Amino acid sequence: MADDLVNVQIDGTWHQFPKGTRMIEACRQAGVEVPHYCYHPKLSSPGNCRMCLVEMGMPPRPKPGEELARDEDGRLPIQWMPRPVIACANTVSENLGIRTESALTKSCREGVMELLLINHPLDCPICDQAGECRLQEFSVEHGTGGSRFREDKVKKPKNVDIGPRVRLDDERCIMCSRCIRFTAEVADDPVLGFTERGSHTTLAVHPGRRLENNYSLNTVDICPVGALTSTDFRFQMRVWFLKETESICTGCGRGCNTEVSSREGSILRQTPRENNEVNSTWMCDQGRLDFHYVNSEARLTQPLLKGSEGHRAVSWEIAVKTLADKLAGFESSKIAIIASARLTNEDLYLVRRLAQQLGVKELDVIARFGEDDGYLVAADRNPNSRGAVLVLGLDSDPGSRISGIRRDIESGKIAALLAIGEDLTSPEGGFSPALLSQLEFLGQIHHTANATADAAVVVLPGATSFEKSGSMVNVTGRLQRLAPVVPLPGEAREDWLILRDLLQALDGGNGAGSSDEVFTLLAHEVSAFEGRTLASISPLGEVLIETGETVPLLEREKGRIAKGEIVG
Amino acid sequence: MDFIALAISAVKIVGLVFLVIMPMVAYAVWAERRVSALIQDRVGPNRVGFQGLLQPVADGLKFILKEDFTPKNVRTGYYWLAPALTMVPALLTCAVLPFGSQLFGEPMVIANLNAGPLFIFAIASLSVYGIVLAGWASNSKYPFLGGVRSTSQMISYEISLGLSIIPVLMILGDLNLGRMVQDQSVNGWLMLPLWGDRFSLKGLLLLVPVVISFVVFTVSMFAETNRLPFDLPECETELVAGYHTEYSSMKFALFFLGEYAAMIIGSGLAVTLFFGGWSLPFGWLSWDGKADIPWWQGLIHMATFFGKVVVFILFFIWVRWSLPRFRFDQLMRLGWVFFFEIAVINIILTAGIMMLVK
Amino acid sequence: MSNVTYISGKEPHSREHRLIFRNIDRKGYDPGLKCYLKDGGYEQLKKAVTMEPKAITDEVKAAGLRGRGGAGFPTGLKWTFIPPTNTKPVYLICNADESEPGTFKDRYIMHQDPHQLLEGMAIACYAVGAKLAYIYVREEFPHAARILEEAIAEAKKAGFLGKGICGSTFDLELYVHRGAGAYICGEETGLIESLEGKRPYPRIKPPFFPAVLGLYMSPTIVNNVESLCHVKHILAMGGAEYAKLGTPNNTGTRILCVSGDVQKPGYFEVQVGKVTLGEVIQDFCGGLKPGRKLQAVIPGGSSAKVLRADERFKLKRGDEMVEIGLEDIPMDFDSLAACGSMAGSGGVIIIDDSRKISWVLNNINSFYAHESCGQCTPCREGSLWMKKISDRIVAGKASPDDVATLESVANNIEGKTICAFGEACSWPTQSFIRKFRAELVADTREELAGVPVNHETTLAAANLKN
Amino acid sequence: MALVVRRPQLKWWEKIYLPVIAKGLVITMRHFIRTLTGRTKVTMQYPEEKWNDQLPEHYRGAPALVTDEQDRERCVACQLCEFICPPRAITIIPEEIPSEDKWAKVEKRPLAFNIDMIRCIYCGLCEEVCPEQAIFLRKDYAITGESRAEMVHDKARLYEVGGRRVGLVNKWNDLK
Repeated sequence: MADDLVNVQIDGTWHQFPKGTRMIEACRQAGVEVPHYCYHPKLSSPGNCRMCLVEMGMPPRPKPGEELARDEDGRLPIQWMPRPVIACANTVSENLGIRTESALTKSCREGVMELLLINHPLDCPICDQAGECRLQEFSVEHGTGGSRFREDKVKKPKNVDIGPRVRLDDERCIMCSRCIRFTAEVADDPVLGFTERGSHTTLAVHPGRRLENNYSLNTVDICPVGALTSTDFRFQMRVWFLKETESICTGCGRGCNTEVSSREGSILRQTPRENNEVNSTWMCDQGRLDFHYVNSEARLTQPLLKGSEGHRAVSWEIAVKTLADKLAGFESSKIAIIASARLTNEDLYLVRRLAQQLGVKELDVIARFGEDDGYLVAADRNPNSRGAVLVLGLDSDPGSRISGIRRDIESGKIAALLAIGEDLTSPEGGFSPALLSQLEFLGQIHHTANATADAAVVVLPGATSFEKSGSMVNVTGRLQRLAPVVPLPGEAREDWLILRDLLQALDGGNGAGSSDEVFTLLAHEVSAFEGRTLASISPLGEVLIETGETVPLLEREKGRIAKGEIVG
Repeated sequence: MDFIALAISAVKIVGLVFLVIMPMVAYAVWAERRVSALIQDRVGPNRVGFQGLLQPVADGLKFILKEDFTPKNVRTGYYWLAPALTMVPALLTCAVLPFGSQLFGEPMVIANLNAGPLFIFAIASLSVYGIVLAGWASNSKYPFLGGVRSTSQMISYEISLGLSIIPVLMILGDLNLGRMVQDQSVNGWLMLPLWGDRFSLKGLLLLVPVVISFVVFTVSMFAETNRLPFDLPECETELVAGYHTEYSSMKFALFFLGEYAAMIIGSGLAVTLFFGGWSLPFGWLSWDGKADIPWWQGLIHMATFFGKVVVFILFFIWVRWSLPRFRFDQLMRLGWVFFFEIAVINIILTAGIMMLVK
Repeated sequence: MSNVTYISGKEPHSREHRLIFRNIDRKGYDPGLKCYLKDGGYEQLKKAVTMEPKAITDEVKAAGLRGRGGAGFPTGLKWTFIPPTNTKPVYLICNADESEPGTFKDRYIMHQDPHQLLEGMAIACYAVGAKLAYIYVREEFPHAARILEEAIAEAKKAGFLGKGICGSTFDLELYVHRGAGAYICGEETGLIESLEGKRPYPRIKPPFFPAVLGLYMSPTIVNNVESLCHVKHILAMGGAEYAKLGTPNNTGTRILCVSGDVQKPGYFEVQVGKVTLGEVIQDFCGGLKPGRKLQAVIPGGSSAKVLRADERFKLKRGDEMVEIGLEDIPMDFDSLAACGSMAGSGGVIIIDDSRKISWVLNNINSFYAHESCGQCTPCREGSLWMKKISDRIVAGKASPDDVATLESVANNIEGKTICAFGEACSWPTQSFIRKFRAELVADTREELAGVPVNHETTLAAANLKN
Repeated sequence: MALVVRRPQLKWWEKIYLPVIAKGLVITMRHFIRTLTGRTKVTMQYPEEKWNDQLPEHYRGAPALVTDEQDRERCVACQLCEFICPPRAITIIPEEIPSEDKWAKVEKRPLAFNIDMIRCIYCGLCEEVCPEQAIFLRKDYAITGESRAEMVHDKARLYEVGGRRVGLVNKWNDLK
């Protein structure tokens, strides 16, 4: 391995890097940030922004017969090249020198910054990118501060509708072509391109096409300026007010790592977080925008009890007590519990304990399947099916007992049903309101009002995945953490807390005090989780079980890294 | 006593207390604020009514409407009693003050006692109970300290106060305040004996002890009424608000009223003893108490009395906004080491003059 | 040679040495194959296919042929850059995107003597092992494209192209590709991108050296029309013999395209370095217009640095340095480079004292602002900025500060771009300002210093005064 | 080293204090008379009299929004003032300007712009930070209301107070 390492001098200090490392990455690893716009490790390097120009030097070519003198460390002298080179596309070689702070480098950066800014509208007060804009940042770090540009700026189209979720402002575009490369290389939907030339170069969608693939919002993430903005997040909030919480997406079994931005208790956007084992740096639009229901009007905020005049709000004590009493009043063989594979492992563990306590055999989750899109969206649309199988100890595929439960309700074999985190009347659930009305007792724990709740005697308001802490297992068997982003509305509670109280009401024992404690109990009982704690799960998750599944997008990315097209 | 006499007394009481003393208290407060403002180059309350003359009404309304709460750990009974105990003695003392000569044949005094000054001192010294009680019942350290200070201060200065007027009594030879005024009306005032009998060598010689007497009396009066520079029982820099820290609303107002009422009575006493009460100077419209006088003359006498009182009150205010507060030890020292001795010596001096000079 | 007669009025100058242009404006000559064969055409191809490819490359190397497109890179050396381990197909592209202002030689070859080019290309393809070659013709030459296509069809019919050329096993398919009209397509990687059907964005080097990763990521040789024609003549004369033409290291003949303020502008094929700039102006072009004085010369196409008429240059003659004037500069690659300019594409532009320097500079800047491809930042933004500043200088709305700004913008472009366009557009500005600063400053107005010029800032300034 | 404070050695007539007391009384009496006769200038009779005429150009009164000479809202809801505001008195909800609007090119404006005048400390940082010269501290300094809600100035109120401001940058000139 050591043979593959080369010695590189960066700003006077010698480092070792594997041969073939890009200079920009070498500098990054050495703790020196080289400013750049067009370069993105997951995309090809066209080297067109010219921001990463650095001074480079190599040992001089010896004249025939001449031997270059080495210093005491065995290094050859470095002859600095008069012209700067781009750090993003050039790779390091033995005895290479890089200067990122030299006068030449500085003048290059100043010059490029000035040129980038002359035709860029300085409408930062309006632009949504302000605060996370590379142009702003580098202008402060590397710019001159003043402008010598006294001419009129080039006018280009503004507020262009290029797709349902992305808006384009051409005047702000600095032609880094990241979005073009993303749509062509990663999303395989090359609809973006440049038209016109010179200063009038304009980003545009191909005539008759629109940027509407399911990964279009990633272009917004990678756009270093405010040219591409999300229609959904546009003008909602300045980014410096946002509080970022690291969590995972629960839209499907992939469990893409996310960063959820919120302000004062409401979620405003969700962006992907880099995890090269799960989602690279990308995320699908569908999952990304799937948070609006959290602020919905239909959220359940109080425990409800059905009386003769419909549901009325009651205290938690009464609601939990009623639910416990009702369930305890049935023979265990007449009770069924339908949990959800959208619940966390901790929730599911307490469901398992509840089933044990009540002696319930009819226990299952509702399965959801769609199509694997060949990128990130997994066929399994439940975020925690793997976890459900492991934690609930299901002996068959998740969802396979649901039709049996339906039949048993019809025949009257099952008289009481507790639905946790699922609307049974949903297409995937397949229970009709008429069928539910045949039950003697129906209880529900869910975060949003639904038809099942209408039929339920006891309705307990639970939490969405943005409001609870816990863990989930994705389709590739990776254990990942969920973090609470916003506080719960009204009196709603985290599901594990509701289930704990219910268990306590049934067995009178002491329950766990936090989801961490629930996880510890789970780790004692379920072998796959043994020796782990909730707090010890790395922010990027860790492999829990081997499922043999791969992520198509990551496989392609690995291929491109191997070919040297991208850095990865 | 027959019914008519009783009714007349009642009219006098009500008239004096509610038509004169109370409004005077109210306007003393207004004057206090206006004068202090003028002294300090400000304007003072001028917003409610013409020149702010309705300010006292607004203040009173405010006091009545304010929440009247009783702190949790006070001795409720005493706590409630204390304000009344400061208010009542102050008002009681006005019973013996001759606030006029005669009106429609009726002497303008509520109770024409033959031991007027003694009665006043006896009653006035009761007001210390209100303050002590307030300080103690509040169950709070600052009021308590204020109460303790007040007690020692008032007891101390009562001595010099009492002793200071003995020369006056010796000169006038009477304890009936009404007759003391009549005497001054005819023979010249004690402080300014510029006409009549007292305008003689003996009278002028006696002026020396009388002036000393007046100074000691006035200073002691300041101390007795807890006014600056002797307001140590309620000095806000040390004790928040002293004995009435825990009081609010009308109860606080009663302390306030009591203080100002005491000030008015004190002024009245000083006027009566040293400046001829209701009498005009130079024997104008003098009255020896024998024959009846026309009603207009009585009214002029009454106006004269209250005019003098007002001047005194203004003097009180003037002093308050001019002088800094004493330290407590200085206060006690002044009372015991100087005024007490001065008053005693003054008595001897008076006696000597009276004995030696014919 | 004596049997060659030219259209009257188009006779070559006595000091010309016509190789490539032998048939241009020749009386009775047409672009057809028959005419070409009559004149000894395709003989060299017939000879070449019997030779070892390496032998041809060696001949070209021995001839010391330098590329006539602009950079002057040795052609033979370029051919050897194809990796010996290469397994991918090799392509040869004829760069017929002649778009440098001041240059007009390739169009004559294509219009009047297309078979000469085809023969040269076929020999070159044989030498580098290419079985597929393209002629990239610029959009503005529709006739050339048509003539070349007809010629290819004729040659193919006659067996000079296609399968088994001249009875050998050498196969060659030749296609004409028409560009869409962009200066940047003359840049070899831009040309390759364009040929691939993309926007002609020049590629970054490294790693995209055409000889390694060229067209379709395969080794590709890109040569100028004139360079390829020379191959035929090198083979005919033999490399060593060819090298005797011209001066050492600047061998052969080259075509000078003289334009501008001379009596008789036109093309002249001369031995490289055998004539001086003064001779070109005085002898070949009949001198300046009456009563005019020479002001400046751009010796190698618009992107070459300008030379001032009264400038003095230091040149190496033998072993000693001599100081010479503009008139005495020999028209060869090395001498012009030593004088701080370049031989470029051979387009000599003569500027007399009737021209305002600011107007000349603005003209050049306008061209480059229009032609910048817009890929990389410095040239995209800088070229238009330079144009806008020089616009103002011409319009008399600039201040002396603007000249300094203009220079620093050019400095910010030079050497910082992906392709040579950065230099092409910054060199004229840099050299004009360096050599004609006084003239440029004379067109500016001192009182305009700091006065905003655009509409928005004017408005802002007006408000500021309120 | 302890510092010895030298106490003044008072004469006997100084010790009885009466002369100084009298002196003090004279001083206060002089003030009293001077004020009473109007020779001393007293406090302004607020609110009958106000400062408006005497206020300096840079006075920091109530913050308000201004429109430009074409009655466009200058504010583009950049929320910098909300960010900088030390007592967090400012709340802005941005919105997109509908495409049919005359000023659609500006793209963004405040849907709601509230300044809680109970919180406002008149520091002027909002004016300082505003990149659009949309918020200015006006001369209004008597901001009163009968309820807390009334003390929250909404957008309409802010424009009413601010009015129209002609000219672009009065902010950085010498006076302001």
